Amino acid sequence: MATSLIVPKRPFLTLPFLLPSWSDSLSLGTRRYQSSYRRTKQRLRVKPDASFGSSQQVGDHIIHNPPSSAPSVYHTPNKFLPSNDARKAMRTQASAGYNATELPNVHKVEAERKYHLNPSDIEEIRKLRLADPMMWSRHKLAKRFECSPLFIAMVCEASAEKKQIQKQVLEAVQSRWGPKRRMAREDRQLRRAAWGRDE
Amino acid sequence: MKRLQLQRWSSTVLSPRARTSNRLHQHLCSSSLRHQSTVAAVQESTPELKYRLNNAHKRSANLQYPSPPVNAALDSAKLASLHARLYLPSRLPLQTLARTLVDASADSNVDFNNESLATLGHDLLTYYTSEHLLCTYPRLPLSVVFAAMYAYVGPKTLAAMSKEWGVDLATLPGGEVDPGYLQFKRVPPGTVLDAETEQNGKRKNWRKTVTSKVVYDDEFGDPIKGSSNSSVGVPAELARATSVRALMGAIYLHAGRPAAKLFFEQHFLSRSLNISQLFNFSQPARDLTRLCARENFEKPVAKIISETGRLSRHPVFVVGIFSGQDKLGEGAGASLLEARERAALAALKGWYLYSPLNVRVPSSMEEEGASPWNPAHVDLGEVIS
Amino acid sequence: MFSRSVLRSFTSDLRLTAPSSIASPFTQRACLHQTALLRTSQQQPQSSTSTSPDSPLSATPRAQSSIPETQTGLKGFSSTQTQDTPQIRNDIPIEKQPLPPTFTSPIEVSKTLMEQLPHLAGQKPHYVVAELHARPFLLTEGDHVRLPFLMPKVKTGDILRFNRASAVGSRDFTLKGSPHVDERLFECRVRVIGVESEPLRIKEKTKRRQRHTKTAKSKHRYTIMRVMDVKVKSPEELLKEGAVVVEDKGDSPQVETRS
Amino acid sequence: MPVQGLRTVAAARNGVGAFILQCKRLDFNYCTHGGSSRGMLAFLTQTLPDFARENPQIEIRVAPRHNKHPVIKGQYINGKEKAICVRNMEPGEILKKAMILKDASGDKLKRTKKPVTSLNESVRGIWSPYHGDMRGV
Repeated sequence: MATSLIVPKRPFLTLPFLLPSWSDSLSLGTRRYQSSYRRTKQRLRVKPDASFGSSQQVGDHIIHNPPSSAPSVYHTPNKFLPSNDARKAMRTQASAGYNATELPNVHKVEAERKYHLNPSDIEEIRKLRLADPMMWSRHKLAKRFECSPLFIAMVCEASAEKKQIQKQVLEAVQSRWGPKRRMAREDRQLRRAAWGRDE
Repeated sequence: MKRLQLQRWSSTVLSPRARTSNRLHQHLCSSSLRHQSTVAAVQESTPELKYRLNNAHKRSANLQYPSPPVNAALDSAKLASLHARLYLPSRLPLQTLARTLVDASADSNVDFNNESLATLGHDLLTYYTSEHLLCTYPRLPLSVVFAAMYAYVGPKTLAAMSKEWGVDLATLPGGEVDPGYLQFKRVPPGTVLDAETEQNGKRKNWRKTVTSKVVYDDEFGDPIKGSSNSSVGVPAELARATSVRALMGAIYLHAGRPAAKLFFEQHFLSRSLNISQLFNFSQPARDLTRLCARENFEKPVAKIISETGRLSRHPVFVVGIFSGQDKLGEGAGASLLEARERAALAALKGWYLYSPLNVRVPSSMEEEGASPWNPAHVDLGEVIS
Repeated sequence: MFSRSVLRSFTSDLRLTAPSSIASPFTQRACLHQTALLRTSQQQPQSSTSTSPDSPLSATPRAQSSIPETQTGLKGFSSTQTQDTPQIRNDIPIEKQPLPPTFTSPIEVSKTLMEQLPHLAGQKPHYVVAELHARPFLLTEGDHVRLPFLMPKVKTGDILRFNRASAVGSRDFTLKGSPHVDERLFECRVRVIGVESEPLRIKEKTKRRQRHTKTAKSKHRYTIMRVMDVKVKSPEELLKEGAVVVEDKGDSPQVETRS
Repeated sequence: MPVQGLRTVAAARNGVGAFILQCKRLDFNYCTHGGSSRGMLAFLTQTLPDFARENPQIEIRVAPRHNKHPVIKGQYINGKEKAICVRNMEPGEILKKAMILKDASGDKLKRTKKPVTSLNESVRGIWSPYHGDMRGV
């Protein structure tokens, strides 16, 4: 996994919050309680980034120090810049520190698309689906014609009776939900809608 | 292009006392009058008393008018202070400022209400806003342009602005009211305001596309309402918005285009709006695939950049969307699906929120000594799926 | 920590944009205030401010009518303003003193800085770490600033220009000065929008074996400001203003690229 | 519909473009009879005309209020009112009080610790442990 590959660039000794603080252990004998305030303060005392310290250079100078934060949507990706934009030429050397080809995919690699079905097959799919909707479900049709269930849905539509039956089944299942499950499901839908607004 | 003689027109607005020559002097007179009427009240001298008595007579005589007479504007301390507070151009006389504060529901006479000025101001406002939006963010989808227009010059914003200017509402319009108050007829309590939308419900069904909104609807993407029945009254928000629009029109009429544009930039464009929060995507991943296909980029692929706690209760996945070697967007989420959706959304926003360097708007060419015009970036349009 | 440069820019602004933008009531006001300022400014001001009550009109020309004769009055006004130039004092630390104007020669920009500047200027938005009495304030456009003190000799509506900054930056790039960035490389204007005070603080002072309790009251007043713009000048603007490009002095690499 | 617009209202930033003085109106109340109004009466006749001329943005009202101490009241754009009692004060002191009311924003007095408040999102973003300063080994 990617996490195992990623380590902080700084050596451990420069990260003081990872080390046990010596002053704490020394004061243990004399003091009864460790002050939690002091402890947290000491742990949080992280040195500022080296680029923000005083540098030896004389005169005004510009440094390139990209922040450790999620990218902003106002900074158009290089690929999306039109060709006549001056920024496109400027941003050539920017590298992200990882190689895009080496990163793992979110989904498993999709099967190669075959495009092997011809109109007569599609006619048959439609016929089968209409003839016996209970027997020929999307998955079964997909298995038989070696395509994806999505393709079946694109090609044909279930009959009205089948839709009615499916609706009743869903209602029967939902009627057995308690308040907790119902609320959890509703919350999930609300969260899902919030993704689109980027909240 | 030939210059329009605004000066000549603006005098017609002030029909009773058309004095184009020295408005500044007029302005000074009005302010000094105000000082007399307020400060000198201490001394209680006889001419002062006479003056006040005269005033009282005038007030009762004014009762016959539906809105304050034109002369009353010069005596109003409220109006003079509003004029100074907004740093309005001194060419804009107090009488016109008073007229911008009279709604059509208070005075149905078009010579005395702000309806005509508001029409002009509304066109100016929407023109300046839309040219700003289209030049700054040339790839913005139309529905977001509508939303941004609404945020900049929508009635809610204008009403808020009028409140921030310190314009007070008159309880009831009338000739005896101080012209510094916004005069309009209030809606009686219990009136249903959205009665029209129910009637329009049928029409909405067959018009769903954004393109039809461009043709048929107003600049905020709302269906155009018929002329509202002003005898019933208007809500305060609408009356405030109309008066702000009328003020914009009045500035254009009296002080000219540069002043109007400056007023727009200082009061409207200076407000803060985060355009990236106006988007609401339903299927960002699909849109992004369409976009990449349209622009001949490689197919976008979602890849995990980093993750933590996959088997724990609170996992975090950081997923990037790559097209070839280039990263288009990045998102973090508690599930791979969520992270991927957010990454696709970030990539789409990155596309839509492109802003060219050194933005110039077409109306900047109207300034004197403007540098030659460079064509603005024009985009193909939004992704339709 | 403001400079006279603001006046220079004001006047240049005014000369460029022909509408002189000030109606006579305002000049009158300006003159009134000006006398008040001169009366009180016998002692050299620590932070030299450009106090001009009509500067909301002049820095960004207001929607005012153009009346040509006010131009002369304005010039006179600005010339009287430039009389009090800040001077270096020995009893105050140097970083708390106003910067003397350093405009005897045109700004010298190193070659690498000139090359890097489009990167910084092309990436919006910008922030500036402005220093005021040796205290850093991280500002972006439109921020509301409540200074921890009451700034003397400023009036509500004045525009000040912060000219001492330790860093000006965008998301990926930072322009650092040593210790301060040259004020001609950036613009940061703030407007004074008022004075606020804190709620009354009452501190009870007690002494041992005494029944009397002394109450100390304090109610400080603070100046409120609004940042009008934070802008990094682009190389073209700098060259137009007469910048001179010089070779680099140091041999150290100018770009500290972190992976 | 692929993308929809969400409607909001752009937030005001007084002072960025135009600046609007928050003090809308100043009411000066005095008593012709009482001794505590002596300074106020002098202020009204001598200083107030100049004050009003310097601040045309403020509507000024002068009204007698018999058998009471003199008061200055400031009305603000946010609808609040601030009042300062100016009994037995000299005209100079009263002018200072009037200036306090003029410069105030009308908000309730609050104790704040941070000097800068911002509507903008952070320029360099919020720090995240998953970004930056990392590299593959």
